[in-house]
Amino acid sequence: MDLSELTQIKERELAARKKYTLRCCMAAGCVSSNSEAVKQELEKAVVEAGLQDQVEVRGVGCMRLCCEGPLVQADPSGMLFEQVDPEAAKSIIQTLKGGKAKARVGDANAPFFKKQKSIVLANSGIVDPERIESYIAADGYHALYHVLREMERSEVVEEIVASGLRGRGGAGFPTGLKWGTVAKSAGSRKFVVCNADEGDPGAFMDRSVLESDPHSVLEGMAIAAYAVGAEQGFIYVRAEYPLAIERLKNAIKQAKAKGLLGAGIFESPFNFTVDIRIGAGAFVCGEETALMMSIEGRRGTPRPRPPFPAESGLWGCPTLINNVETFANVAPIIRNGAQWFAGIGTEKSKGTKVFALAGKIQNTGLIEVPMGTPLRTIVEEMGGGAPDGGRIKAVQTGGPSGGCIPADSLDTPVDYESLGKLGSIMGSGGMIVMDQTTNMVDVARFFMEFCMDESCGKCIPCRAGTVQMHHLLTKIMEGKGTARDLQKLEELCDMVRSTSLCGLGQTAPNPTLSTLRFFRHEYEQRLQPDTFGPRGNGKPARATPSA
Amino acid sequence: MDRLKVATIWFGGCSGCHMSFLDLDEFLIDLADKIEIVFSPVVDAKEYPENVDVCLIEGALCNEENLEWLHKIRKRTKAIVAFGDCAVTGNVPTMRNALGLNNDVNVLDRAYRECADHNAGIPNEAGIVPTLLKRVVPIQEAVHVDLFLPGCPPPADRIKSLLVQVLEGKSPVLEGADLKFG
Amino acid sequence: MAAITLTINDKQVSAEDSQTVLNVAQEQGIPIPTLCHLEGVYDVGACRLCLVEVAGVNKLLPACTTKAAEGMVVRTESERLRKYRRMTLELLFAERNHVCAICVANGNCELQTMACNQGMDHVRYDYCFPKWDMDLTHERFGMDHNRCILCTRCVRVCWHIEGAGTKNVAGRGARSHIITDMFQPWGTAESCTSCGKCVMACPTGALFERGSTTAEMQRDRTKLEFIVTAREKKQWIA
Amino acid sequence: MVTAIADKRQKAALASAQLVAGDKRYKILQTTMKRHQNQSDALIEVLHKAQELFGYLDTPQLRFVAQGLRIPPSRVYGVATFYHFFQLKPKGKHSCVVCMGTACYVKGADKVLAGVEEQAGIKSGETTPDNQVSVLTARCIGACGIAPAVVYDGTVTPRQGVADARKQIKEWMSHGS
Repeated sequence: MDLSELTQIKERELAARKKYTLRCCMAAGCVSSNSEAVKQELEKAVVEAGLQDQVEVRGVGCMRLCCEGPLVQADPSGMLFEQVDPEAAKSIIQTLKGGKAKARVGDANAPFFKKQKSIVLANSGIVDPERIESYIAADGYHALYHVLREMERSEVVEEIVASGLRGRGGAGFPTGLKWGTVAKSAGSRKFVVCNADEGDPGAFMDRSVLESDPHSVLEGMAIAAYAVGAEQGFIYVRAEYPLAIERLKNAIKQAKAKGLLGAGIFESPFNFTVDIRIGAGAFVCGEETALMMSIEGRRGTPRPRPPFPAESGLWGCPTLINNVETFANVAPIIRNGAQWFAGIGTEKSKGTKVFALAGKIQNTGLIEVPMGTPLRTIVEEMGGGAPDGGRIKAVQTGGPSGGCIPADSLDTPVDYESLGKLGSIMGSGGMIVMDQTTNMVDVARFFMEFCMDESCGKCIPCRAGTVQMHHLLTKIMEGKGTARDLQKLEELCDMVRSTSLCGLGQTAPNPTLSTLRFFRHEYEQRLQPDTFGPRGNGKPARATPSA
Repeated sequence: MDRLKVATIWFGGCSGCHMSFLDLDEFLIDLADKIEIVFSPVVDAKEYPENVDVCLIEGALCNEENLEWLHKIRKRTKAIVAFGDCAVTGNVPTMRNALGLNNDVNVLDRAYRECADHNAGIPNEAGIVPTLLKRVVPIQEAVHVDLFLPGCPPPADRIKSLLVQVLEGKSPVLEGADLKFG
Repeated sequence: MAAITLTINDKQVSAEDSQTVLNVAQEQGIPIPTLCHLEGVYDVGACRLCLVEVAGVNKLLPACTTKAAEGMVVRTESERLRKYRRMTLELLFAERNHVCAICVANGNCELQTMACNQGMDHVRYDYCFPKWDMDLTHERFGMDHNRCILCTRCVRVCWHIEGAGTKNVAGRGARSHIITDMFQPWGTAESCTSCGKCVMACPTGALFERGSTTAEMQRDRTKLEFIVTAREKKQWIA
Repeated sequence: MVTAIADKRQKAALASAQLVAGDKRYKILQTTMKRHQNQSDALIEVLHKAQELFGYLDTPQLRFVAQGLRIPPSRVYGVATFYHFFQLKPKGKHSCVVCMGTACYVKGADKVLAGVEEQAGIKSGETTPDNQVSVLTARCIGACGIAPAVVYDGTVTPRQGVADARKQIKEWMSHGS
């Protein structure tokens, strides 16, 4: 493969485009609403109408408004069809010729779509995730070519540093800095790992990226591998995402066949292979040291850091671990330049962030917005507020490691620092909206139960502390708790946060702490008067003799 | 000067802590000048008086009667001392808890039916035989406890050390050799 | 290996840069509590009792896995650390069924001793009272899961020193437990060499020699030390 | 001692050979291990394969894997029980996985689960005595946009109410009798 071949593929693909395209969402959300049948029926209807030469029916990745799936969009009109029934296929074909569709027509210009800014999801809903040609036609693998043939390794790292990209997995560590450390670490063998163990309940951005645009992740990994000097990559993906695994496997196979993975890529001395490792249902494996244990075929228990994976990771070799969305940002940065990327977002949080909007909100689905977009814009304008005349009470970000942001802080811009100040975190991008019917003590208990079940059991504070905190929260929830229990709970939150071995334990108290901070009255309402009797002063002696 | 009003009581335990108390030997004679035992298995009082200064509680909470007494004691006592491991941790009596949700029934079955040589049957008399609690717990799970004196039993010198500090009007602190479970 | 100087509790001490903070402190006679560390096997940093404060680092660091460094300023005792250590111990006591009075290790138990040293006079949390079994199928040794604190010393000596790999941890979270081979009775575990190193390593009364009764179980750590010294320094003298 | 260990090894190897000869699935499992050069790192991959072949993992399979990858049985068992995905008991003919992710939870997944459990007469993680239905929960299947989601026999189904879920379970159970 060389540049001319790449260009040829692109041109051939563009030349084959037909007058009309019907893009049919084939991501997991719509697939579960029967979009496969919709696509089949559309194809059949095209043939029946004799329009094969004019209409292409293309299976694409996530079209974002998951709650209204299955979604179909027509090009070039941009008409959007929602909740499409397979039986409506024929009528949709007729709309191309001015007919009326027997399907709900959505507003493709609604704020939900218009307020988005796509970098990571640029191809999502546009390209066919099962055909590498479709990705190449959208300038795919051009960045890899540019990097391999025209850039030094150090230049690539510098470019990422200059872009200001930060890890999209949760903590927001500067990506360029991480790459630089791995690049500088001594070792003949190095690894690049893509963390696709998206375990936060309420988050499905990474799943969508993998299902919708798997090649962008592969390209990002290959660029990273070149920059740090690795030749082997792993994608660690959850077993719960069978469609994503299937598309990744397919993408790797196609990339190999085209010589975009393997030995001597783009006729350079660079070799890179990618293997998929399938997780087996352990949230803690999202923690990087636990993830590495799991790749090595062991129990996914974390180990203390330092040493950091960048120095000593898989099999003791320097290892670069980034999350799916981080890798998906890489190729666009190389293609458009670091300055372009740095021009989006806020001073300290650059670029965009993908969020999975769910819970008590009108429009659920995926959104990608520039960093710094106010929460209010996201949940009220784009999300359309709470359904059924409800009132938004809080927005939960960061899953079991995050916190609840109360409605009166909705003007907070979404960036790493602002969310941190509110006791929450950016997290991987789950955003769950809660309305006035949501009980915040129950929310805290729900997340604590999650952490308790997902604790690996290695360190005492997390293993036993989450059990006790869950017990106390349940007690309070059931109206059996006292002020003493609340105090114990708060002490334990502090202790577990400060002493746990890994991020899971260190952040497990966050949902409790944040609901205590903003919704303390909901806890206090449930407390029982103390029946423990008077507390003595520990001084029973003659200082206070009895009469 | 009034003597310090001291009570002791025996819940779910083996009475070993009380035996250890009696092991104070001649110190008991010194004590007699300074404290008055107003309620205890070793004295005759039937009713727990008001305004008790210190109560040493031996044993874990095993049945409804224990719990009732404990609340009464808490109301009428300035300082409660969890006296020995059973009161502090639950100790041996709690071992029935691991028998599961119905351990209160199971443990009686085992004791009075399975192991009975004759007259198998669970003693049952409303108002006389108290009902077992679902779970045996240490006393601090039900009321405020002011001082903890672990040990099984706490040896006499540790009891002495605590009492001396109490009589001196200090807030007793148990450290080093004075603090040991088992 | 280079000589370095660091400060522990306001005291200047010298050490080698390959040493851990725990190692240096112990050499200097500065006690740092720990339950999972065992001389001779690799450290896991799991019990969190050896956490210390290091100036300039906002997280608490486990002394057992943190390398000593030039100019490091370490504090092993503080109000905060004492509070956390006591809470950690209380969590352990509440987690399983520790009944000191009837334990083989009474008086020789690291957990019991540490609780007293840390001033834990009672447990503030509700006890969990889980149901755990005892394995008495091995002809020489027994295991009582009620007393296990999951320090994994037995797992590590079995693998690292004996090379048998009989013991491991199964399950996860609070349901984690030590197993032999395929979660089968110890007496039927084919890989077990009956060497007894796990029993020597156990900090509590969870692993014991059969036939020992309350407070009788004393552990001979010198045997483990002997093997480790022999291996690492090639000195075959006890 | 040395001969005793050699004896044990030989016995284990013999047992493995017998399994391969008697059951094609073991043969496939063996091939999978070979494809990974019998490296211990491949343990999780191999367990995935075993579960795919047998539906669940039992002791003979785990021993077979331990023997094949040359790792202690205790480690194989430790890994198999660490990950929720691995089942050590056979599953029912049908499976109902209720997603308990946050989005599903705030939209009433707990009530759906309670309904399913009541209808099936079992708790999550269990299988009905007639082996018809297994009820399981998942920690978010990433279908938050269509919450609450339930997976019936591998098919993700959107917006499930208590009545929908009960109906499905009832149907499965009546087929069994």
